Amino acid sequence: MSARRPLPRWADILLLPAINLAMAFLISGLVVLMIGENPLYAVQVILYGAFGYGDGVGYTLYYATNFIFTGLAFAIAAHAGLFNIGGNGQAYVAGLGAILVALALDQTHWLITMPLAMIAAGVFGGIWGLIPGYLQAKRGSHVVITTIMFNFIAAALMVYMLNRVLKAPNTMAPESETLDIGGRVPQLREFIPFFGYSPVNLTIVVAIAFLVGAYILIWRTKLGYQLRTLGHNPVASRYAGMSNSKLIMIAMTLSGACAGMVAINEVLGVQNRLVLDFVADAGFVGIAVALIGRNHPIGIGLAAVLFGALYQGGQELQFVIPAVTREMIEVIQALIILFTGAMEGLFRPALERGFVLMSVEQKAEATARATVDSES
Amino acid sequence: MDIDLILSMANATLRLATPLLLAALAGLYSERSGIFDIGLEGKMLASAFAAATVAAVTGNVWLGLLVGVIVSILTTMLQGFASITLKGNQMIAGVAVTMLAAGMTTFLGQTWFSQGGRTPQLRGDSRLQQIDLPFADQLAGVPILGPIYSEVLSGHYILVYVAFLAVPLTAYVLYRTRFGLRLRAVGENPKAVDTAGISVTMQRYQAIFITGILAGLSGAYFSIAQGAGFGNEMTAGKGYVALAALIFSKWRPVPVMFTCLLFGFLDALQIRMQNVDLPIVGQVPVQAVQALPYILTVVLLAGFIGKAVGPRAGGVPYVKER
Amino acid sequence: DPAIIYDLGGKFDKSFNEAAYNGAQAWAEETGGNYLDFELQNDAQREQALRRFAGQGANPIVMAGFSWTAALEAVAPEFPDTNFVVIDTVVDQPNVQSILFDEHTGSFLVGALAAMKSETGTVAFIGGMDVPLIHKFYCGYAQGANHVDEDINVIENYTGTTPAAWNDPVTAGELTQAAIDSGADVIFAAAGGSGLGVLQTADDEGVYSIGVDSNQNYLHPGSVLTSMVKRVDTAVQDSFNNSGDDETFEPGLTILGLAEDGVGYAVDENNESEISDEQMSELESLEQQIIDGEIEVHDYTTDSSCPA
Amino acid sequence: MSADNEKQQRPDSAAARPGARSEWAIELEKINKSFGAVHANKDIDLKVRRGTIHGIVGENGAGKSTLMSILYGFYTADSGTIRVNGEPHAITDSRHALALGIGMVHQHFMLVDNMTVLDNVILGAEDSPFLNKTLSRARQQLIKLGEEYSLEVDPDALIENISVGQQQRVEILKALFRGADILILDEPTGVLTPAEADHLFRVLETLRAEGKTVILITHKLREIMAITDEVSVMRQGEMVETLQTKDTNPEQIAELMVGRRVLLQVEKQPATPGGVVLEVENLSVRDRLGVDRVKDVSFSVRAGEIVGIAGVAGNGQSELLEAISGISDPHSGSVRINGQTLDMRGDDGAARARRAGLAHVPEDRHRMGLVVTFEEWENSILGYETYPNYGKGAILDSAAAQAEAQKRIEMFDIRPANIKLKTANFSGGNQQKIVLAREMDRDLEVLVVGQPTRGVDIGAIEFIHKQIIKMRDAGKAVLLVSVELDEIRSLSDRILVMFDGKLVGEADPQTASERDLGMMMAGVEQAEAAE
Ligand SMILES: Nc1ncnc2c1ncn2[C@@H]1O[C@H](COP(=O)(O)OP(=O)(O)OP(=O)(O)O)[C@@H](O)[C@H]1O
Ligand SMILES: Nc1ncnc2c1ncn2[C@@H]1O[C@H](COP(=O)(O)OP(=O)(O)OP(=O)(O)O)[C@@H](O)[C@H]1O
Ligand SMILES: [Mg+2]
Ligand SMILES: [Mg+2]
Repeated sequence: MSARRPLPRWADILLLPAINLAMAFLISGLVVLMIGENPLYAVQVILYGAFGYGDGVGYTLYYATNFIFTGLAFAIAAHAGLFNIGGNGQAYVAGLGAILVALALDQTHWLITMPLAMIAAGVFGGIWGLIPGYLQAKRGSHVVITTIMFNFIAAALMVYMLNRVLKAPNTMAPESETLDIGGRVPQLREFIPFFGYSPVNLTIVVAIAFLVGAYILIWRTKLGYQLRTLGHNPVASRYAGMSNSKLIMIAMTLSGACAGMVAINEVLGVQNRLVLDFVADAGFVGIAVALIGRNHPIGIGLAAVLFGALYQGGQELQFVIPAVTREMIEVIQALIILFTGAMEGLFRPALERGFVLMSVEQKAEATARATVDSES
Repeated sequence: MDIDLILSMANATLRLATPLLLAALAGLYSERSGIFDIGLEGKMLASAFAAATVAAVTGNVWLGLLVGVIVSILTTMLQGFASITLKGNQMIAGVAVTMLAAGMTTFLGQTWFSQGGRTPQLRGDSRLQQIDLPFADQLAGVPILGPIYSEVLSGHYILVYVAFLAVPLTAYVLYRTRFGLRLRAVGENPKAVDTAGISVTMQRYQAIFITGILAGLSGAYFSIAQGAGFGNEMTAGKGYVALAALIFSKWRPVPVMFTCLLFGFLDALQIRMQNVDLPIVGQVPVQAVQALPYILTVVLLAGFIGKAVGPRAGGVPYVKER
Repeated sequence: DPAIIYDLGGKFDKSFNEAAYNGAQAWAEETGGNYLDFELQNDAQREQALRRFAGQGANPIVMAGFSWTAALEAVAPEFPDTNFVVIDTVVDQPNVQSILFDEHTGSFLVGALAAMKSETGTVAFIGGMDVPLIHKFYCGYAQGANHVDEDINVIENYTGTTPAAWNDPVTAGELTQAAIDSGADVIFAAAGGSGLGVLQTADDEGVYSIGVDSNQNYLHPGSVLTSMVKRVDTAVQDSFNNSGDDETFEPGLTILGLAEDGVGYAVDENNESEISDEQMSELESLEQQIIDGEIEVHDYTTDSSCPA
Repeated sequence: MSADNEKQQRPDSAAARPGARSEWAIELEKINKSFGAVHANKDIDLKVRRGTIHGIVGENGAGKSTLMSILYGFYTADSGTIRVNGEPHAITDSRHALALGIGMVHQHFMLVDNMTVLDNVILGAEDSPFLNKTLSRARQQLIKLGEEYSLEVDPDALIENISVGQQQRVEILKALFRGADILILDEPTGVLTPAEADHLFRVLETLRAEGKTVILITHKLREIMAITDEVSVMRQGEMVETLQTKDTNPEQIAELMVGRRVLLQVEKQPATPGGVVLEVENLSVRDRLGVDRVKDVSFSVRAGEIVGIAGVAGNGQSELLEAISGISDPHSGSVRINGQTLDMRGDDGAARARRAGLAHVPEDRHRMGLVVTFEEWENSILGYETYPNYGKGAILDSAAAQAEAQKRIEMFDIRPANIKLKTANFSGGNQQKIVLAREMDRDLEVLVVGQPTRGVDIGAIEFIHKQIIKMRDAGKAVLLVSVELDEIRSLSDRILVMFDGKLVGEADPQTASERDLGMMMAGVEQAEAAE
């Protein structure tokens, strides 16, 4: 009897990903072996580096902050059936908005600067998402192309801005003036010494708020309902009287604005100035984060921490085992995406059969007991 | 606008269009069969690295090319296994394969050659040579056509000619052969293919096999033809531009060629417009010039191409039983 | 032990990071000592890496790259007993030595040589990205070329605007091809890893190229006219030797120019045949005039403008 | 002639031997099939006599399509045995079934819309790697088959450009082209006009006369009685009974299917129309290709009457519906509800139409009326999600929505009664009920209904018809579009006939004969007028 039952929820959500993760680390182990180092030790170092001490945890969370924003950005668009791979560009351009406001207000107080900078970043990032959205909605231009193009355009724009417009005079580096204290988002370490010197800052609170907000938006609001309808069946949404073109534009704007928050974490939170390529591909990682998190805020939160841990743990690994290079870290990350994301089905059939067998046996036992009881 | 500049532009256009064309055609086979492929970049990197490595070690460029293609095929098959057999998410598969290739190439390169992931520079027979078409010199004298033939068409790497021959070939395969018929069908309505007694899985694997070959050629072009040796991430995002070209041309072979030529031309233009005094506007910031190809692409797309609707079954794994 | 931290380009960027690495290696071979090093993945790791090495008691800690200012200003005061050496930017702290190079004068000389060798009256410059430091190279190069031949045409190109710009030999090659098509017969590459594409294409097309940072003459003997060497390697090596010990450590600003052999043009068996004796002597006299201050080479980064 | 030898035979040769060994073309024993938790087929036994037309009936979700898909090798059974012409076979895939001479016309056509008829026919049956030869051969054979069975279609037309009737011909030709001598048709007439249906039956009779075997799944007992020799009844995944058609009657079959007595003909009081509610004036609709689909159509519907629009599929009814309900911009003309003109600009006209009191049950529930990946309760607010009953502000009050959905599930007897179930897992009839419940259960002015009973079982049909009449009696204006002529005739108080985008005539359901209507629908009326 080849009949298979779907897995119990807990197995689907916890067991399967766990197995896949283990698998990914196993393969990564081989890579580590190649350079004659001990894989188990490597894993140990990664885990320690990511969660073992205050600074490590802080860095893990700092990276996770970025990935939450870019992951959510991708997910929001995805729920509306749009594949926004422009997260990099949207976050990058948002940096412009953030720095302009922050530079203007850095003599005031962060309580004034931060919210306004968030709005500015949201607007700049949002516009960078809205344009592709508009072109999709009214001209049918495929967002995948337009967002790819807008990533390149953003890069060019920012190089120009940083070299010709915003560049601070007394430095060779193409970067803006440094923000005064009033333009900086407070570091968590100021309240929680545990975090040592790590750059994790109040932006992470915003990120968590965004996770909750996104959940509410997508599953608890009427707009969210409409976006999901468009995403699942654009003909039905049109029949229902939703304006597909408007929804497309709204989704892309929200998505871009969300990605834009990376700028708050980096510019106001960590660098305290605008530097070249500060996004460092967080937008790209966000795609993986969202896909592995199945576009659900909880999943995205967890995936973001996972990737944050890999970044920080990987860095630890480089220090402890100098033979390990940053490319190996990249390989390990890729393997994790592969196994937990693309190949998540690898062990499903086996598991399902396992569960069927179990249940069958249990039934058998049960009936056996039952009959025994009845006899006695 | 003098004749030399025109010839030089035409030349550059062909050179720059070639890797895009090969990659876009690669994507065409995959996506026409219903497998979205944002892993082109990864395959190209893998092949570029493998080709350069083998060429450097054996000193035989053809062996390099072969191995490059094989490695690209293997990479494609890994991606295919995830998205066809395991019915995994095709986008994640693409992203993963790309990251894997980016990391692996540099890592292995560093372990083997310890030049920061670069392979040794290729010289002589370890690198493809530009080939002159027959009678290039004799015909050079002929007015107009002469220069075009001898200066523009002649004297390119073999892969350039392969790429442009692949276009009519692909068109023929797609519209005139059994394989092509089934390929188009399986990307539109796999159920119809299945009920017609054809294995959807096999059909898709065959398609991405070709994808592997073409992506491999495209990648090798970077490291053993246009360039001389592999450098980290040397495909510099061309895989994504190729994907854009594919969508731009609505997944049709001949338009793909023209789109890639257009992109190549825009890039060649950009290169020649940097820090040049333009009529009216004068000197524009170099960054504006560098962004020009991308801006023009968007404008053209929005202005003239309109809505691109991909293969209907694209992106979704084929599952019979819910 | 001494420690070196490379910038985002990575240890093997065929540019100044690699030069720094070579310096460290040379030191290790010379003294048999060993050193710590680290490759950054992102800007957030700058302070992290500094603290880590300082915490481990590494001394001195050398870092290459113009982006270190903020991180070092934050960390240096925390470790008053550690000596820091930063290359390509200035950090004003008691325990920091800042090393700058006169890229413009070195570039001036290779520009002059380029003009001497050029038959077409057109030479080219291909930079990685349009950033101030690279402009400094360009500006010196252009001045040198103009000095020799005032109506020479200098083509100025940049590879790209993304980090890939430093690792894109193919595009760099195309830029070179374009420059050659529009008449350039000497091309100066200041583009990190992309520069390889410039040297390669120049060789393929049988024109001269000029390498940068480390001596790249050996890459294409006879085609690479010379290399504008920037002795980051010796700077690192010296720092490793001296800066660890407060006796020999020289905090404050150090400028390495022609006089100090901090910058210059490389001549070796690979290219000596290409440079005639009179050209050689003319170069040497130019060099002397610059050192003596008779020739004033403008530094782009002082006012973000270029006379040439 | 041994079994394996038989397997090696090309289908044509299998076809070439009529009246061979066993009297049974198909014998199924103890077939079981489960989809996850759904047990779609339970120990099914079925014997189909060679050279007969064998009907299969059953409620939506009874397992008919599943059983046939197993026979056709699309699904593989969890257990059970299949005999074809007396020989046991483990049919692993459709290729195998085809090789055994089994062809199937699926409930949802298996055609590639953007390819030509010819391409679709040869797909999978190409006889060389290069198409030219195959194509020319297939073209001749297609024309030959077309004449032989009067199934003419333009071989070079794109599937997306031909009517569903034509598409079905293509499906049948596909089977014949592959030399099928056992032909399965799954609800073939669901989308056909009576005329097309009668034509189809003549084709099936010819096939039977040639000794071919036909298995026909349908919800229309009239068809069962008309042409089948035997009929098998399924209910909830089980085979209830197989009867000789001549010894049974529709009432008996219906009762076997549903498990209770069913009213097969609608009963309603004469209408008591009130004032005009819906007015359509000089409405013209132009599609994206610039072709006029609806040409200057004007009519009105009064409160408390059902106006039926009859017509052969593809004569503009769909476009008319979409324009009236605000889904697409009409090219010219206007639609008024209670005198208020609908604003149809933008791509959200449907919302304004709804607010004006127009409820719309679309022709195609899968494509348009539902988001099948949503849970049932989510679909029961589609189009009304912004209404205050589901929360005043931006927040969606899912509790309220779910309570309402629960109420409707009981009111409309939707099964399974589980508002959290994925809509795709409801059977056709129940999905239709979900849409009806959503659109009817509110205070509305006009109800616009397209193909309300397409692909729906008789139990549900009875229910749906009752509901529509209830709406009328509640004083609503009802506009009914259907290709089912007897549905139109039994429900409507007035019939308008549509042909080639124009309204070509009006008829009184009491007096007008099926024949006159058929004439009008074929545009004959016009032809005469023209002379
Ligand atoms: N691919 C599938 N995956 C999961 N469940 C399915 C699938 N196909 C059918 N089912 C379920 O199996 C049962 C039988 O479906 P089937 O289509 O055979 O019914 P049917 O008799 O053809 O109904 P209808 O008259 O509406 O066509 C239904 O409950 C249906 O929801
Ligand atoms: N069913 C749909 N699915 C996806 N996108 C759609 C759909 N309908 C419309 N759109 C998007 O909205 C854009 C404009 O809508 P469309 O032109 O189809 O209707 P419209 O009524 O003409 O809209 P408008 O009048 O505002 O221009 C289309 O180009 C398309 O991108
Ligand atoms: Mg069915
Ligand atoms: Mg409209």
